[in-house]
Amino acid sequence: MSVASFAAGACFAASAFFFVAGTVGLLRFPDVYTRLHALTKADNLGIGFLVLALAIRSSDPVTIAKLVLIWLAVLVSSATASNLIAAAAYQDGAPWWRNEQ
Amino acid sequence: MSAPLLYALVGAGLVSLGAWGLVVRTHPVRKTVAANLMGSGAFLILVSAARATPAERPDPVPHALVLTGIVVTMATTAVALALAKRRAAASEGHSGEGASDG
Amino acid sequence: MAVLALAVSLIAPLLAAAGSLAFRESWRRSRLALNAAAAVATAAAVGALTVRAAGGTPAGVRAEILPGVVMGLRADLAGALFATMTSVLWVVTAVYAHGYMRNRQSQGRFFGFFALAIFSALGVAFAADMLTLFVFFEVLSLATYPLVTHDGSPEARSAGARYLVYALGGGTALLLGVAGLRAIAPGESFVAGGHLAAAGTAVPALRAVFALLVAGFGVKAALVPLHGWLPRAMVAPAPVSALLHAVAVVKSGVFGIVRVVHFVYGPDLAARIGGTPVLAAVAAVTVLFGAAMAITRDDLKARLAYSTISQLSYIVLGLSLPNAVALAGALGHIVHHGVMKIVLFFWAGALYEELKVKRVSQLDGTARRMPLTTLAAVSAALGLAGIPPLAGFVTKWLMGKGATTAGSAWATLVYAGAGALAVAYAWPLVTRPFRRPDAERPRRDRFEGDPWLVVPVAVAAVLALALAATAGADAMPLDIAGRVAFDVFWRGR
Amino acid sequence: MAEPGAFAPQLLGLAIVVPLAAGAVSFALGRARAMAAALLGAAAAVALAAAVAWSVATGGAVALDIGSWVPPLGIRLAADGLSALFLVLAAIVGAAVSVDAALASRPGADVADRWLFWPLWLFLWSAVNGLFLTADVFNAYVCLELIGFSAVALVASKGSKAALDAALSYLFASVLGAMTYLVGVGLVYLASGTLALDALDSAVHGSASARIGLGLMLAGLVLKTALFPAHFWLPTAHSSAPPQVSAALSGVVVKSSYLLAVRLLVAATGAGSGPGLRLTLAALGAVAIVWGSAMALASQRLKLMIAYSTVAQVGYLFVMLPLLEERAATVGLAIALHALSHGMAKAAMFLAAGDIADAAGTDRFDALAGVGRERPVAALSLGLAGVTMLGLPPSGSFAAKWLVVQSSLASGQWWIAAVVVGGGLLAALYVFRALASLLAKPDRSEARTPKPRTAWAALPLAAVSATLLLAGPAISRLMAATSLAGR
Amino acid sequence: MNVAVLDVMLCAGLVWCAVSALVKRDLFASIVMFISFGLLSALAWIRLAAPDIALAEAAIGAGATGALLLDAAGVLARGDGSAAEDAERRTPRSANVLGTIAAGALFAALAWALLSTPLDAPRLAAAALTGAREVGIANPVTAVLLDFRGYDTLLEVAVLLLAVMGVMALRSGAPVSVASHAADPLVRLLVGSLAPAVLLAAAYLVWAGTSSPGGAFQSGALLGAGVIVLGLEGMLQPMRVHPGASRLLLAAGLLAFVAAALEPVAAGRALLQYAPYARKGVILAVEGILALSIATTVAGLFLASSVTPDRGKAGRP
Repeated sequence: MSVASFAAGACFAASAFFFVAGTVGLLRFPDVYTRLHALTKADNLGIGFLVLALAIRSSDPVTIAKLVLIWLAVLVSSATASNLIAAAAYQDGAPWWRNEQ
Repeated sequence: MSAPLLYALVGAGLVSLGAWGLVVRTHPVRKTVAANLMGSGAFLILVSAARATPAERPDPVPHALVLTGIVVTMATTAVALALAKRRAAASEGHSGEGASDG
Repeated sequence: MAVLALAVSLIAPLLAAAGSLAFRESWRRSRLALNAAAAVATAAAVGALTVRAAGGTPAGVRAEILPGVVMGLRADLAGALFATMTSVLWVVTAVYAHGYMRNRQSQGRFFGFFALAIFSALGVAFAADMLTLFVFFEVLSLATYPLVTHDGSPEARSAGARYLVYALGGGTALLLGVAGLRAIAPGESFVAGGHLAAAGTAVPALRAVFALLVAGFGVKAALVPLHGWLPRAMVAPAPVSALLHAVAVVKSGVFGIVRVVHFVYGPDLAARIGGTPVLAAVAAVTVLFGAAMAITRDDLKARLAYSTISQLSYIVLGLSLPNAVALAGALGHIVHHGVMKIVLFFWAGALYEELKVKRVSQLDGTARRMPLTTLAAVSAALGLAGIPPLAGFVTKWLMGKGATTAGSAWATLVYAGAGALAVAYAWPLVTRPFRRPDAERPRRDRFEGDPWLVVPVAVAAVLALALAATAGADAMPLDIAGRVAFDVFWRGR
Repeated sequence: MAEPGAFAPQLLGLAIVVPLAAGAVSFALGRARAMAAALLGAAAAVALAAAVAWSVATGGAVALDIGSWVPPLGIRLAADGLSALFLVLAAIVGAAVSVDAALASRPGADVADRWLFWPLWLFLWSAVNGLFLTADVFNAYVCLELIGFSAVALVASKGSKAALDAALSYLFASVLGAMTYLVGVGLVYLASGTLALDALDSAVHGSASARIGLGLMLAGLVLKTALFPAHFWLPTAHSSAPPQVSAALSGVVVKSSYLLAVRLLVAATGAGSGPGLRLTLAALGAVAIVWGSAMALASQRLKLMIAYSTVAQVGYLFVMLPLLEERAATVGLAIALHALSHGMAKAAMFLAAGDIADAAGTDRFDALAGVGRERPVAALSLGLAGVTMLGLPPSGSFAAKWLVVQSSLASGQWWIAAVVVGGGLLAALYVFRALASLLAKPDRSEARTPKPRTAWAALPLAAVSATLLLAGPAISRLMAATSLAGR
Repeated sequence: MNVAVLDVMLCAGLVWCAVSALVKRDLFASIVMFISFGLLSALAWIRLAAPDIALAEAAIGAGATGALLLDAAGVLARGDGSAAEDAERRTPRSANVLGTIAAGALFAALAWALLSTPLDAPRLAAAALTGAREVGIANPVTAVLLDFRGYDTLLEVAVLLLAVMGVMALRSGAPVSVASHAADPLVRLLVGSLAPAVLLAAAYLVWAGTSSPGGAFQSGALLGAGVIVLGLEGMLQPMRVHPGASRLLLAAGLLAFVAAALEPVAAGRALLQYAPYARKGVILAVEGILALSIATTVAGLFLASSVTPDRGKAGRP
């Protein structure tokens, strides 16, 4: 088990973990905004680790460049998308959670 | 039970689902969704047949057919939805034009 | 040359029809000119064809319309006889119709369909095989429907509907009959004495086809169960009742039966399968029924209609007797009755136009007002009743003699009885006009009717008298009828 | 050109591409000059159809491998006698519809501002030509969709609520039909490895998926041709569309999917499942005749009656199919004659009905008394077309009825003759009811202001269809080049 | 049983999305499920080694169709909400049951057909592949699409133009006009920066089409999607599209293809039989114009038919 494949395995595990976290957040959180929060944060990290793992495994610099490009594109579009959804939800008056102990 | 056969069976399922939706559902948007599903099912059958050919690359003919099919299905959707919207507008009467002379 | 005459005789009425429909409603004169010219041209062409047919080499043309489906025209003697009557009487009726329709609307449509009806009647005459005859027969039904419903009144529409039901029903029976005939004897054209090969075909099939064909033609020939439409169709304008419902349409039905019995089956085969005896019985019933009903009818045109039903069955009875003289008499009667009956319908039309007289009971004193028309009508009525030496008597006598020589005494009895009934229904027509009118008729200063109506009546009456006078001479209808009968009965041996 | 025959195959391609190009140009030119370009395209389409028919009549069946790629890889266009005749039908009805639309769109008429009618109409015409000529099953699918969209858009272009409803149900029925057909094509390709129509029957022997595939394709086409159980969309669509559109739909479009179904049936005989399939279709046809005629009689509107009569007349085309087995030539001729004369007569009836509806303001029967006098040309066209509906001589449908009765008597299938003859009588009921109401004397004689338009295009159509028997020799010569004989 | 787990998961996902797209009560939810179905099916095409189709499915199937559905749902749900609901209830029980039985029978027939015939029967693969090599187009799908079955594609372009004409006819002839309204600054930034990338990608797809997955439809759809986003955000305001020009652009694809098809006929060859030396050039040119035309069509279909009440009807230019 060379060092590279060990590192790739670790990154895969991390990305899987963040994806699962994001999904749990999606299911558990009470209102739209927090769910959006969970999704964008966790999934972005998940994609990051995934790209890292794939970059480690592949040696060809062109594919690495393509992977990074994909990562950037995902980052930008998910950020804008979540902003738009949040704005639309706020406009439609979706309720947000308050801590009423 | 090779992978293409699985996809083909799913395609068959989608075709039946789509046909059911087209026949039973009445709302135009749902019917359009059903039409698209039926189309995807048919394309799945075609492409899984292509994938199953022993040649080193899949049979390109079904691919071309499916490409044409996808474009035609999109055209169907566009016309169906435009028609549904126009009918909704006409039934409200605000932009219905043309004498309704039978 | 002969085929040219055949073409002219059919194309002229078509042109007249197209022209009349195309002309503007107000062009009455040019429409009359067109129709009259077409009528004369047709009469001339038919004359030439008759001479050629008499010479033994009838003009004909055949074409394979569809693979295995051959249609053709042939102006043989029998066809020429029917065509001569139709075309000659068309000339007279064209003039009469011009006068009669003066103040009615959509005359273009009337003359158009009238010419189309003549075209199809000539087609029936010149058809060379049963399929062509069927095609022209159906076109005849279609062409006469608009004429029956011409003035669009509710009675006209219901009469038209009834006419259609009978015509289409008959047409269906005919279609099946002709299809059956084609299955038995594919592609044969008419031959005097019958072309059906007796051997090899099951008698039930022969009977079925015979029954279908005779029923199909019987609708137009107004045989008893199928006669319902004729009295109701009298609601049509007078020229239509005159030429079509006394001459062209009903005679095409009878002519069809002549073709079936004598040019497809042949007299002995038709007798052997029991066709002609049944036909004779039905005809006999119709003769007596028609005459009896005619006596009871007070409406003048209804009486004439029932008289036509009766006289038509004279012909059907005559042709179903296995005897040449009876057949000759029957064929002759086609022409003789046609000419006489047209005079009476013209007379009825003139009476209505001039004096608004529709009923027999109102006839008193019309002679003084319209002496010439009444005189012509009386001569025709007497002929109709079979008073010698007029045209009606000649042919009825031949049919009676034929019946006795054929050994069916009952047929002679029927003719005698019918003669008596005919005298009964014709007598009031002859005598009442000369009675003194009880109520003072509204004085119309005019002496006679509209000349456009009087002249045709007179001409037709003279024609009837001429027929009677020259019965024996050759080239006259009776002589042609005799030759046809000879061909049918003896050429075949 | 080496010899005239060499250019004949190209005519097939041109007969489809030229109207398509004309439609595109007419669309690009926009409102002002759309009609002019479209009429030019229509004239070209008629000329090309005549040229194709002439070359088939003189030189027998013509075929063109597009891009000179031989099937099954490439697509082949083939014109045998039957497709050439249907092409001529499309040309004749197309010319009449174009003339009538041009007359109707004089300034002031309501259709003037719907200039999109012209490009849509040319696309429909080119798609119908495409479907008649194609010998490739997938290409037929694309043509079916092309026909479906243009027809739906044309039906909806009237804008009334009824037209939009009808267009929507027509669209979904057409989509369901086309998709079912596509699935069938998929299965057949899966089993036979070929998309070429004439190579289909030999390649399809015995394999289950091919048989099911063919069945699905036929089911799709039955839905597109509105055979009885699947006819629900046709009456509303054809009766609420503008008159020119319903004339084209009832006259030609319905027959395009029928011709493809016949070709598939001939291929199905190869697969041994022919007779059972034909009998069911014929039974459906018989029910269609009775049902269509009954509904036509019951309908209170003229256009609805004519639309239901289309449902009935489509039944005729299917009733003849069982006879295709041993008497292919005669029945092929009967199909051609009936389709031709019904197509023209039905188009004439709709054009005349459009004119009558203009004159009377509505096409309800009880308001039509006396309109016959105001519009003699329309009334005469309706009458002449009625002759064809009834199958009376000398119309083409009489010739078809005659051939069918002959072959059904010869082959012992009596019921077909009975259905065909009975159908004619049923048709008499509704045709003469319409004519009687037109010819009736108007009870109130206030003068209606007759609108200038008159159905000049309808009269020749009806006249030709009512006397098509005379064209028998020409049609049978063309049909000699047909390969309908079941192998 | 050499079916990968991924395939099984994918198939399960596909079926689940399809069923819920049809059965979900709320219209919006069913459309979201349909869009996810579209994305999953794009993955399925990848698994079936059909990259061209995956591209087209993602761009057209999920993208454009999804956008159209959402727009329509927006109008229809708001417009005649009641009509939509009671239309829903109107299907009688019997039709439901009958429909289900029929669909079940259809599925059984299809499944039996698929199971009973060998999937890998020899088909046109070999002929198409050798043909493509002989013609010199590396990507066999493009070879089939534009050369062997070029006629299909010609008619298909006609279908697209027909769809636009149909939509325009339904809006009583109003030509394609670009709506304009104030947009969210963040999105304008993203779209502004992405636009050149989209244009570049579309051009690349056209060029790459002859050798690797890509081609006119995919690039056209991508470009169309880009134009739609720009249109939605009102970034196209400065370019008031002249109706004549928009119509010409729409028809350009079909006219170019027809010209390419008819030229050989004039030169004595068969329809659509490109001259050997010019084959690659002609195909590339046709693909280019086709991509532009399809982009306009996709955008036109969306913008022409999207009548959002607050924006009022797109004014007649």
